[in-house]
Amino acid sequence: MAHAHPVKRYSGLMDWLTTVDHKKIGILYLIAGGFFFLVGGLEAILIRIQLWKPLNDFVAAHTFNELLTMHGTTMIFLAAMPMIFALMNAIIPLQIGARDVAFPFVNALGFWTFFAGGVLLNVSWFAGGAPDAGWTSYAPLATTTYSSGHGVDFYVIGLQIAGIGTLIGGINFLATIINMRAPGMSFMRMPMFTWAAFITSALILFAFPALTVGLVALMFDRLFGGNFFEVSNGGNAVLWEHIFWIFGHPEVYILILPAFGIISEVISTFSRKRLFGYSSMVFATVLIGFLGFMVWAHHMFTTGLGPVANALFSIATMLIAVPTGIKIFNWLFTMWGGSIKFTTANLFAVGFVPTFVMGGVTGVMLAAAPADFQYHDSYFVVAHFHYVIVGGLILGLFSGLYYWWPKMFGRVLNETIGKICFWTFFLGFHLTFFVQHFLGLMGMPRRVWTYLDGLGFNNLNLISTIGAFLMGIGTIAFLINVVVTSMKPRDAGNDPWEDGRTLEWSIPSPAPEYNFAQTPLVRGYDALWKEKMEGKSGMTPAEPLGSIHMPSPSILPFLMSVGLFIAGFGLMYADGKYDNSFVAFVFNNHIFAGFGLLITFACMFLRSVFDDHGFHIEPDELHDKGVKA
Amino acid sequence: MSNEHSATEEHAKRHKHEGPRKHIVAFIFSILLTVIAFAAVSAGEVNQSFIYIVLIVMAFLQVFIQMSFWMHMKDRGHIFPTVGIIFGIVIVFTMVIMAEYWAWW
Amino acid sequence: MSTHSHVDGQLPHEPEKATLEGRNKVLGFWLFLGGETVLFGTLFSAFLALRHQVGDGNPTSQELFELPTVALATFILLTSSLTSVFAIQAMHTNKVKAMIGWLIVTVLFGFGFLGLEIFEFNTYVHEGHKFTTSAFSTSFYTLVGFHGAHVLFGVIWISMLIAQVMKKGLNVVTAPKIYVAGMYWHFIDVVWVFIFTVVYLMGKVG
Amino acid sequence: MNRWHVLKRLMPLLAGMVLLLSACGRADLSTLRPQGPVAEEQFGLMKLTIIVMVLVVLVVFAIAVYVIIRFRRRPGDKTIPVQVEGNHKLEIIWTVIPIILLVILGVPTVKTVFGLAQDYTKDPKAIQVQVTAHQYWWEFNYPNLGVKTAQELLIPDDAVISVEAKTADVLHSFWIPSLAGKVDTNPGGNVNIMYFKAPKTGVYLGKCAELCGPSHSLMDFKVKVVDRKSFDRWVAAMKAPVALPADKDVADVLNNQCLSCHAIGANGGQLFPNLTGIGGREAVAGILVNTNDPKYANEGSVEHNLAKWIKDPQAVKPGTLMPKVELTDQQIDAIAKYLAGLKLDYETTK
Ligand code: HEA
Ligand code: HEA
Ligand code: HEC
Ligand code: CUA
Ligand SMILES: [Cu+2]
Repeated sequence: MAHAHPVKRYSGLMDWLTTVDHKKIGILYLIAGGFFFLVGGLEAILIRIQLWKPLNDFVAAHTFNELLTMHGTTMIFLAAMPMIFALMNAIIPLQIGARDVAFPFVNALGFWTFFAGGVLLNVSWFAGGAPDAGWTSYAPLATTTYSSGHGVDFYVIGLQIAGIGTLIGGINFLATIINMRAPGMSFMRMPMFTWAAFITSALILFAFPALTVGLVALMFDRLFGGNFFEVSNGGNAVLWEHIFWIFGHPEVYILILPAFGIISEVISTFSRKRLFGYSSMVFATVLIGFLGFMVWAHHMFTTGLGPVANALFSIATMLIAVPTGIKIFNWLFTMWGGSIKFTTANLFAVGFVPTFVMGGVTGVMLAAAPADFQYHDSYFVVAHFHYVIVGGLILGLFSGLYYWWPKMFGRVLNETIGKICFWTFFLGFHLTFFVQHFLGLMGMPRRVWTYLDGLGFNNLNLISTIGAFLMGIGTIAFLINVVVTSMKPRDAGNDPWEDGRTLEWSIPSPAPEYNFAQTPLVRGYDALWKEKMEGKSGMTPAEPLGSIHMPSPSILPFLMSVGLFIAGFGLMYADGKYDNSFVAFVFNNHIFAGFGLLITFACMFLRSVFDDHGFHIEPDELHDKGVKA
Repeated sequence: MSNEHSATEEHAKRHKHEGPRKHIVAFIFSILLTVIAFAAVSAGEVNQSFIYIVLIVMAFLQVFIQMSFWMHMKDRGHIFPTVGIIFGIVIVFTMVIMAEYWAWW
Repeated sequence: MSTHSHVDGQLPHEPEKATLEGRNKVLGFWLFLGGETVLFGTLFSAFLALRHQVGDGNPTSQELFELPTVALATFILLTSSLTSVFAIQAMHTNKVKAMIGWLIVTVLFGFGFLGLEIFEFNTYVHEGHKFTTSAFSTSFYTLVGFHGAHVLFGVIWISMLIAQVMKKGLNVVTAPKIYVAGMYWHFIDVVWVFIFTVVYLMGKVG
Repeated sequence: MNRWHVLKRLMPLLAGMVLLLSACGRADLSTLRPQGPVAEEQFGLMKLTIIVMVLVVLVVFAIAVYVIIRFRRRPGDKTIPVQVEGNHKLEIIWTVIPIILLVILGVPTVKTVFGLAQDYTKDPKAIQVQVTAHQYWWEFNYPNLGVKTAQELLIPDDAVISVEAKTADVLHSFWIPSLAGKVDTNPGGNVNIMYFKAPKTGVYLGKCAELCGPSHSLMDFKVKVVDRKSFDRWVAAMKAPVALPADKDVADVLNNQCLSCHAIGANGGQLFPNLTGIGGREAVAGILVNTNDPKYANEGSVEHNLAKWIKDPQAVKPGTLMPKVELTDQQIDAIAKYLAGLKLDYETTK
């Protein structure tokens, strides 16, 4: 029955542009996300240089606002989320014993739309000014009346496009985890990272549409004279705050849950011990995801919602400490009685636990509304969220990267450089952000371009800046490590850490194109560990060796996102004044924008009309590695 | 993959129900609910909040009918769609309450 | 699980769920609709928050809305939902011709609805209820317009599927697409139920 | 077990830490050194939360350190630890204890939320102030007293100050860290209320705490607390007529170029900062601190600061709406001198 269709297979650049292989898409996400992390980090360094002494004028005031807006936006949407997607793409199908994700084509599309949006957002630097209204873009500051350049347009349209990519990525993972699990892989046998990815994807699915609407509304106001936030015509500025935070709070759990997942895997592996309290971990994850939607107004305590709302949201927010605490103690007790090996991956994971707790407890402090009247929009909040994001998510990501690097690239990262990387980043991090708590309490507002002398802020800001440089060195150490490692031979075995517990360690590193030559039969939680303990060297296959169906590569996802990029650009410049009458004609009549959309829709049409039959890999083509008769 | 087995098993059961009659009945119901809603408004001079309640109830009944009969949500094997939609509705509900009570004060 | 095993004649009872690809598509589309629920929910909340912000001298919802037009549009859309069910039923019994017929009827109803909506918007604009008039008008056109755009996308999509089925026949590749389009159509209908309730009827009441 | 004993011994440590905290920052700016009952109440809640949080962090740290040291893998160790699935008793403990801690936090939180939401806007004994935020200056209107001023909020030390805050343009946030937490200023008819008391006379620093444009960081204001008698005298002085410069040329320039926007006494417009008594204020434009003993770049004598400001407002506050008016240096000096002389004599203690 399997008649192999002739399929064009590309190599080189074309391979990367057309790939629908989740492992390659994972690497693409990693490269793009990593690049944007450096950009966002550079912006952070510039922010810190500006703030290292009082009354500094290293950058101009409006440039500072652009920097801080782009730093926040880039880090959250273009660095953190893609790097999460990188690990999810690279690992989730392997962990559930699947050959592929549910929608390989859509997966590629998700990556390319995110990338198009990210590039569009950063083009703003060269097109007359970046967005400058903060990553929250509160109206009316973000409306044309007060931000007349194109900066915020780039924010609105760039995020819209990137958001589409994220949303379809989330749907893809939900469908993958629900439908593609190997035989025997029941929900309560799924590894914690898969669970975290599952809940994260659900949060994406329900949170991002709210952002979509918010951005559409702001776009309509800015480009088409709408009145959503135009107070003089009956609009409501607070409405934006609500919409943004209905998205925004779940977003922060979208960021942290995958890190929780990573930490669970790493700590359990390197303690050689089963994850303590697995079912309560699952329960806690679900609960955090659910509660995450009910607390958004804690960002708006000072907006004037009134005491009833403030009290309700205070209590609801505090409740999240309970499931999070369950997770913290479960990690500690996973280590308890274990045999802990301090690889770099585990250093990051162990460093994560107390650091995240410090960020989490300041979150609970912020949740007390009357006290938040003091903390809000001060550096205390900056300290809080960098503790949970950098001290939580970024440490988690580093941990995950060191842990899964061999699975992604076939090489184990250098441990010595890894340890230098950890200690500089970790110490730099605490140096940067610990003191910011006190700056905030001492009365320093956030988002300030500069501060006056003699207010007692000088020393702490200087310390903070030094810490930021240390973090920069740590990051550079990681880059060096990547380069150094890539010059070594590809020699990682199936299970380079030797204590691997989950399915991804049962297959070669890097995983072959088809992941599993034979779908494994899962017989319990920690599937591979269970087999190992029973003296087996690998998984029992659930099916005979047969030909493997693969999706064909396609350039359409790339072209579709190019189309969106063009459309976004055209839309933004549709009301411009142009010297050249042809350019004016093309832009002002939405022809340019229409052209972009046309590309996108044409690609959709092609995709729908021409069925993708894919191709087959026959048993004799499989590498002999890891195949059992 | 994992639910291939159960999916085939379900076939026979589900097919028995599928006749146009059920759908026409559902259709008549939804038309009826719509007519009630429009009539409630056209009647005028009735208590405003009462009408609101009638309208909302009609709308939800209608959605229930359509989702369960026409989108097969009541059928087995629809756990995730059901959970998904219900969670979406819960979120929407909190948002709508927000819009009505807290956006203006 | 090859996509070709069932082509030609012996289509399974529920061809949309015969392959893993098909099941993925249906599930993925359900999830997408979950997201759409939040999308429309947010639009509804924005509309609810702004609906009384009419501004001085601009037409209010009571003055503007013509219930007979809305009732007609509602009737059209509800009926089209029924015809789309018939199409899916025809698909399940492998009556391709009937399926195509019902789909065409559905599309025609869709166009009818769109025509009414365009007519309606046009009237409003002439009564001074433009997109830029007030917060009420902006949120009204955005909400109802988003729904209209969904209908428009739906009719184009279903038309394309009709063409595909005519050319390729009904098989395990095309069946999930039809099924999913049917779900989409019902969803649009459900959203409309809330639009006529919340926007038009509640707007008429005040 | 002597667990509670340990806790008891920790208590002085915690108390000491709180003490240390309260030595942090300037008394007129730090939230850690509250100078009025509202900030004190908030600080009380902050102290409670900080103590609970430090406890939580210490417990986690202690377990973490113990585990890391005790259970590290010795080289060559090949043993497989017992694969524990979980422990219901433990799991219940670390669910229940946090809940208890949250109740301890939640109750005072809710109480304070409602306590601080009291409405004094109808209270005849309170001083009513309408605060309007502008890019990048603060307008203070006393509707019951018929006085309007800018940048420096003058209040008596014996009354509740009832604030109604709104904005004329973008969002800002009204914050006097050492007296009271902040409240956002919303546009349109959306007015926020708050209240505070300042029992100690003196000057406190206020800040804008919501990103509002390039000069958000420079949108400072002062709160000056005086005794009741001084306050009454100030109100009277604000209403007294003010003479324009004797030099006709200077008066003309001022009238034509400045008073189109500003008010001095009964002269000029009211849309922009009221300059009545500007020479006696603590600072010019909120950030150029007036002092005869300048230490920092933003300090100088009143006259110097005024001249600096008028000469090039954009250089002081990027994006400010006050234009650079074309004036000769002499004119600037003359105007600065005149403005510097606009002092209200109201303080009884001085
Ligand atoms: C990864 C991101 C992330 C995470 C995980 C969190 C987690 C939490 N956050 Fe944070 N937060 C942000 C990112 C994040 N936050 C960002 C980016 C902002 C600022 C946005 C902006 O304005 O730009 C913000 C702002 C923010 C505010 C608004 C502040 C303000 O602007 O005034 C509040 C207020 O309630 C808050 C609270 C919380 C709480 C209660 C948690 C909880 O989930 C924390 C729970 C964890 C613990 C509590 C620790 C472990 C628990 C135990 C050891 C058990 C025992 C503990 C107790 C009993 C206390 N956060
Ligand atoms: C994922 C999210 C994320 C991450 C990872 C970071 C990482 C960092 N952030 Fe970020 N930050 C935010 C999200 C994040 N931030 C958000 C949302 C805001 C709010 C924005 C707003 O108010 O709108 C914010 C605001 C913010 C502020 C407050 C600005 C203000 O209010 O005025 C500051 C100030 O110190 C800061 C600093 C840093 C630093 C030093 C890092 C470091 O961890 C960065 C480390 C990385 C590097 C240092 C780069 C690596 C190296 C190179 C590029 C090579 C060159 C470097 C050298 C030679 C040193 N951030
Ligand atoms: C277009 C209106 C406009 C004109 C004309 C104008 N100003 Fe201003 N002025 C402002 C605004 C707005 C501010 C507040 C600036 C800020 O703090 O951001 C201000 C602030 C000031 C301040 C500081 C006020 C305070 O309370 O600290 C002084 C002093 C001042 N102006 C003097 C002058 C003088 C002198 C002239 C004429 C030579 C003048 N202004 C002309 C708009 C104007
Ligand atoms: Cu005003 Cu910041
Ligand atoms: Cu939050």
